[in-house]
Amino acid sequence: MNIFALIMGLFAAGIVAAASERVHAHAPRWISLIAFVVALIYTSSAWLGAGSGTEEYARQVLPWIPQFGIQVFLVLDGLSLMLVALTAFLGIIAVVSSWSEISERHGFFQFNILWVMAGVVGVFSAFDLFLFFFFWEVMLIPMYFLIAIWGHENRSYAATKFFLFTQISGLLMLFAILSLVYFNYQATGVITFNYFELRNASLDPDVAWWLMLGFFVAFITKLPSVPVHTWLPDAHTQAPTAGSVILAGILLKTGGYGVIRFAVGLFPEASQDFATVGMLLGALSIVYGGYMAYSQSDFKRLVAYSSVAHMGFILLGVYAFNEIAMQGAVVTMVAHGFSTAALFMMAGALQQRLHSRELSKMGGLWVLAPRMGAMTLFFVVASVGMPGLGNFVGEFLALLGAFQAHVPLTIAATIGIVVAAVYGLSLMQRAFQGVPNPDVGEIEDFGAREMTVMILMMIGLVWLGVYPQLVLDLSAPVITSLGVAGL
Amino acid sequence: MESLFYIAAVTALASTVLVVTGKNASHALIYLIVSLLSVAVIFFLLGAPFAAALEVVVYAGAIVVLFLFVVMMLNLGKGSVARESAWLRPSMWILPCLLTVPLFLGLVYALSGEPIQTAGAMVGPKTVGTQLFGPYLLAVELAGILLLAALVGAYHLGRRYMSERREEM
Amino acid sequence: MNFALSIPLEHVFVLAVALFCIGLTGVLVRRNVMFVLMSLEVMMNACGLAFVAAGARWAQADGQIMFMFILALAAAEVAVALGIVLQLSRRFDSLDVDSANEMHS
Amino acid sequence: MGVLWLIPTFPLLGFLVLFLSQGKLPKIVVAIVGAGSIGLSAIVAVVVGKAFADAGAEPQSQLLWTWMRVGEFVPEIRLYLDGLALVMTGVITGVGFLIHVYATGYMWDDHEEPEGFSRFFAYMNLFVFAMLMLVLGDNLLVLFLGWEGVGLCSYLLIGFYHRDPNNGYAARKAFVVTRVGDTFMALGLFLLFRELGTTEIQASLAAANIAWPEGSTMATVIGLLFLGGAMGKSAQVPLQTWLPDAMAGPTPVSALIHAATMVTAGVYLIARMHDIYIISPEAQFWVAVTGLVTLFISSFTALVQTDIKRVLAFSTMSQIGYMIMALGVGAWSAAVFHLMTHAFFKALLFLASGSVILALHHEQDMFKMGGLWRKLPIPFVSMLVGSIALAALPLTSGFFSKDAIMLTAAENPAAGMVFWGGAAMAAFMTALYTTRMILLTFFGEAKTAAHDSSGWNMNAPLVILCGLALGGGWFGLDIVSGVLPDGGITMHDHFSPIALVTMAMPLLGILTGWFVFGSSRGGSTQLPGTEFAENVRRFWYSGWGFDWLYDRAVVAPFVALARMNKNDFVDLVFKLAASTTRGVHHVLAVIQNGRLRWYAWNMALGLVFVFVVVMWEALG
Repeated sequence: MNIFALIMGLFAAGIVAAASERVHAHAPRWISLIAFVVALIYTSSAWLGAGSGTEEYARQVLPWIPQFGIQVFLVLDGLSLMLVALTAFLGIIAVVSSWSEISERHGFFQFNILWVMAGVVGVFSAFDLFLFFFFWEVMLIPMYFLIAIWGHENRSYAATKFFLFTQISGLLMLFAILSLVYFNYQATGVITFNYFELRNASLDPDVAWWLMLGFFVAFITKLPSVPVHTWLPDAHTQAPTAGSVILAGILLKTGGYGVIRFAVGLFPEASQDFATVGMLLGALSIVYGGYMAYSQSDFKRLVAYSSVAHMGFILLGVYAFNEIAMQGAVVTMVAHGFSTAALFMMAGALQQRLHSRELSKMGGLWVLAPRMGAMTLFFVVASVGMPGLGNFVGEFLALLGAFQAHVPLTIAATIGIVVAAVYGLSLMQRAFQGVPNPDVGEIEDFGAREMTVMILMMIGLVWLGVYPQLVLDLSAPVITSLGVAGL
Repeated sequence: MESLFYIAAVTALASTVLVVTGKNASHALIYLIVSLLSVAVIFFLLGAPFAAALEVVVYAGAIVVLFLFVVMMLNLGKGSVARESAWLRPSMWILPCLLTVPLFLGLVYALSGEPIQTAGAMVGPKTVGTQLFGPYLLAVELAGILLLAALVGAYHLGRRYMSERREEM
Repeated sequence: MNFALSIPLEHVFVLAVALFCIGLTGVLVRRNVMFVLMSLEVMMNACGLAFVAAGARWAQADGQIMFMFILALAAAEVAVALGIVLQLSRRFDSLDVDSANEMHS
Repeated sequence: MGVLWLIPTFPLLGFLVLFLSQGKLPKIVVAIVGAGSIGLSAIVAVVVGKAFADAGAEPQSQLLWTWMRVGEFVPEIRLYLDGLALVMTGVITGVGFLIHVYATGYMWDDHEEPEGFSRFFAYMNLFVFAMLMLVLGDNLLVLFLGWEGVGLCSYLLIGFYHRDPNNGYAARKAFVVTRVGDTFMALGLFLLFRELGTTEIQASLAAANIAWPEGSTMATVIGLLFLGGAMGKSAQVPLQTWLPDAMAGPTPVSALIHAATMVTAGVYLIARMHDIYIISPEAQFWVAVTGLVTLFISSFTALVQTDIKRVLAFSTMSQIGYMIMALGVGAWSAAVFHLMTHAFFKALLFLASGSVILALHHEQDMFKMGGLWRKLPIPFVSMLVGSIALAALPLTSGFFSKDAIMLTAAENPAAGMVFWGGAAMAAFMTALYTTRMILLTFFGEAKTAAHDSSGWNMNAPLVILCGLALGGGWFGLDIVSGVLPDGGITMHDHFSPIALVTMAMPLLGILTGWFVFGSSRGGSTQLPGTEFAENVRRFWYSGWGFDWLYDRAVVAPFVALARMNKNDFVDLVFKLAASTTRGVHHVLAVIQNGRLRWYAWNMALGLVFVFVVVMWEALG
């Protein structure tokens, strides 16, 4: 599989989509849709083409800046492949979810979506730290535009906040990357940004600890974890539907991916020392995110805070340092991609119909739009962690593994699933149940287009919930290679 | 002969004060010429005849005349004197003087030390010229570029002014 | 023929500093741009005087050379500045240095 | 044996059909699919049960697929059938089928939710599926899947009439309170896995017997955590408060979920994990205490309720209290036996009350009923039969099971007389409130006009359940003897003094009831009308103040805290950084004002400053 071509293809599709607006206003979204479908098929074919137990599905090395040991070094291992496939899938969802929402500058909109996704694919497959940082920034700027141009009433505030948080934390990571390269250069006399070589760099433990912290802060800001989560509710609330879907479904996962791949992968010992703090932040995110979600009255903000809670499971799972918990973190990433993307799509659909995200202006919508109600119910239930659906597998594994590592924190995190029930059901109640709000007139229920994507995501979640083995098999070699102890 | 220096110095100071405090631009320019000429005398007395000549020719001759041209073009008449009086309230002098007087005193204090006499030797145009086109050649070139840039800039600014004037007429 | 006198260097410097400070006061006080420019000329001239005096102390040409550069600078400055003055009076019908201020603080 | 998987599959298919058709099927098709799927399951259950009995009651299992494989954590989706599971399956599919049939009549012309017929049966089928997974799963994780699944369906069905926010509140309360219990259970699961390395039920019990000596702390902790799970699901003190509110759901739901099946899941769990409690008598003792406290408290509460369904709800709590206490005192088989008989008579009571409620156009207040026995003969007889079984009059099904429990409790070495005394007191109360309910509902003056519109599909289940409630006690339940440690119902001497007192309690209760409530023919709720009695009545009516306590101790602080922090105080830190920057900007913007002389002045000032510093250095 040619990853470079995939990334460049998405970039190129973005440019073509932007240009095609001159031909027809609706041409960009079709181009974008086709691009993501092709990307999904291409990625899946690589998956299906490889035998089971494959550790690397593709590897590509192209020269870039040889003086500084910088290469275009792209690798798809199981974890990357899974996330790249998820990216392509959610790309489709994002395009469909804003099918009729965007009324101006269609071309540039799809351009941004495609470029974000290209950047994300790059992030998931780059094994050269410089290249990784490059893609990290590439995905940031189109996202900024998505929020700042097509966002809602308070968009520039939200976009700037998003940008600053990510940028400042990215700066920390850049600093950590450069220091790592420098220290490696001092030790070996070779300048390299190669992941595998830097992994073997012998570092002073103190230095490694600080460098790990640089990566850690960058990734938990993206994840996000308490206490650096506050950009997320604003960004989600203000972003257009496609933006929220991408943000929740994919961009947050880059944080989780980064923690696994870089914070833990590059500095296993330092991360071990740091494990309790990581788990603490995870548990804190779970409880605090859930609690904040309950206090919101804005549909999107509520879901955004619930994302914080779900991302806490990732942190908890990764820093429990055992296979079960880490697999839980990985499954949570995928399942959360489905469930939260669907909820944001729902929020977008409601906003399009009601011109509001306030839950107080909803109520009794089930009567008016039973299909929307049923879909929301399904995804709320998924997000509450119902067994048989993907989120449960992830959260259960994370907690089960975490319990082996740290009992009190796991108990605290388990309380989070009670809180999840509180906010999830309260969302359902306030939006869809109760007396129909008299201010809401007739609203259009979901049509075939929306139902198709919703059902796709439902199938995804059920599949993850009853037979997650495919995902587990994909990530197992990666987790083993991290040197995480089995149980 | 030394008294000549002090006379020139006092003249320079007095005329300069009149420049700064004056209300009529043309008069102020005349005082400025006086001041510059006094300084030229001092240059001469310090043994720098070439500098003195340049002071007279370029400063008093060219630059100040340029000022005069502008004053004439802007046609600053009686009204402008009245406006100056309005702009120049006595109280406005306080704050700047609070700054400049200490600066003056400080500088004087800093520069005073054991009394040193100037060499009293003449440094003629020839020496200056050899130096100028020897070690300082690069600086001369740079100064030339600066003047060229100023020329272009002044032309640009002035041309638009003139063309607009012409349209009005 | 030598007209050069031996003058206490200090006195020349005092004169230069005095001229400089008078010029500075002018710059700070005057609102009329013409006077501001004249004051600037005074200040530059004072600097030139200091250089020449210093050159005269050692009977070297360098002081005069520096004076010539200051001269060039003054000429350039005046040329451009007067062009601006013309524009200023044309656009704003005023010679007030602050008349072109569009900042709101 | 190969068809075991069909038992949960039919309800699942029924759910999928009803869910995917989005309510577009005609009602009759919905009814056939909804009830038929459970009927098919019941038939398969009978076939499987017959084969099971013929094969000598050997436990059998069927692997469907491996759920996931992560390191050593390899939970399988495996169905496991033994006597206990078979009894549960029989109750779920059998009673479930009857209730489904009844519901086709009850929900047919539902005026509150006319569009919801299909949705109702979809949820009901999903519930039966989940419940079957709960009892058939051979892995605690599969059990947990069912456990959460039934909780979800319970939530959905309590909130079925979703237009009324109160129902939504009741539904959420049920879900959240049981979730608290589920959290305990999940923690128990984590601990069990950590200690024993497996979550397979049979394997872990076997491992526990080897790994832990008697009285082991680990067994106690796990036992208590599972007890916490059971408390939530089975509405035991202190997690019982959701059950009365759960009556907001349609009556067949109350019959199926909140009487016959789901609420007994806790009993099933403890019975299933009995080895743990045998290892740890301490945990078992607390099980008994939980049951005793619940049955005692709720039987008093039931006495003063005015809503017929709430009476039955508290009665259910109290009867489950009996079961839990039975488990606690080691009457394992008796507990399961009571679970079964209770499913019969309580389902009967709920369905009969449902007929009454429907006939009175959704009137549930007993004080607005009265004199109905002539107009509603079948519900009346059903109610009567259910009541005598509930009150455990001799030779009814309830008698056999409850008697076995109480007599075993009396023999408990730790606190036998306390357990027996409390249970006997509650038995008295049970008879008392049952009498009150019958008298208020069916005798006295008619206060609301009744229209009996129930068809055969509502009456037939009542009749069948009448038969089961009366004769269910003769089943004897030998089938569980191989599973549970006490080897079946212990036979007691029915003529010992304690047994006679036990037997007399219900009769005494009925007589007292007749005396107290019969004289006024249901005219008064009051016990002797002093102020103290009124306070007691109010205290009992509120369910001994648990709701009041939780509202103030948990709900109100949480909500207040949530309101207070809506804008996320963490954000203040970042906002502070932003506002500081903005403040500095404003200050600096004042300096940059475009006034040339101001700039010049500052330059001069800087010059002086630098000069002063230089001088200072030079001189100093």
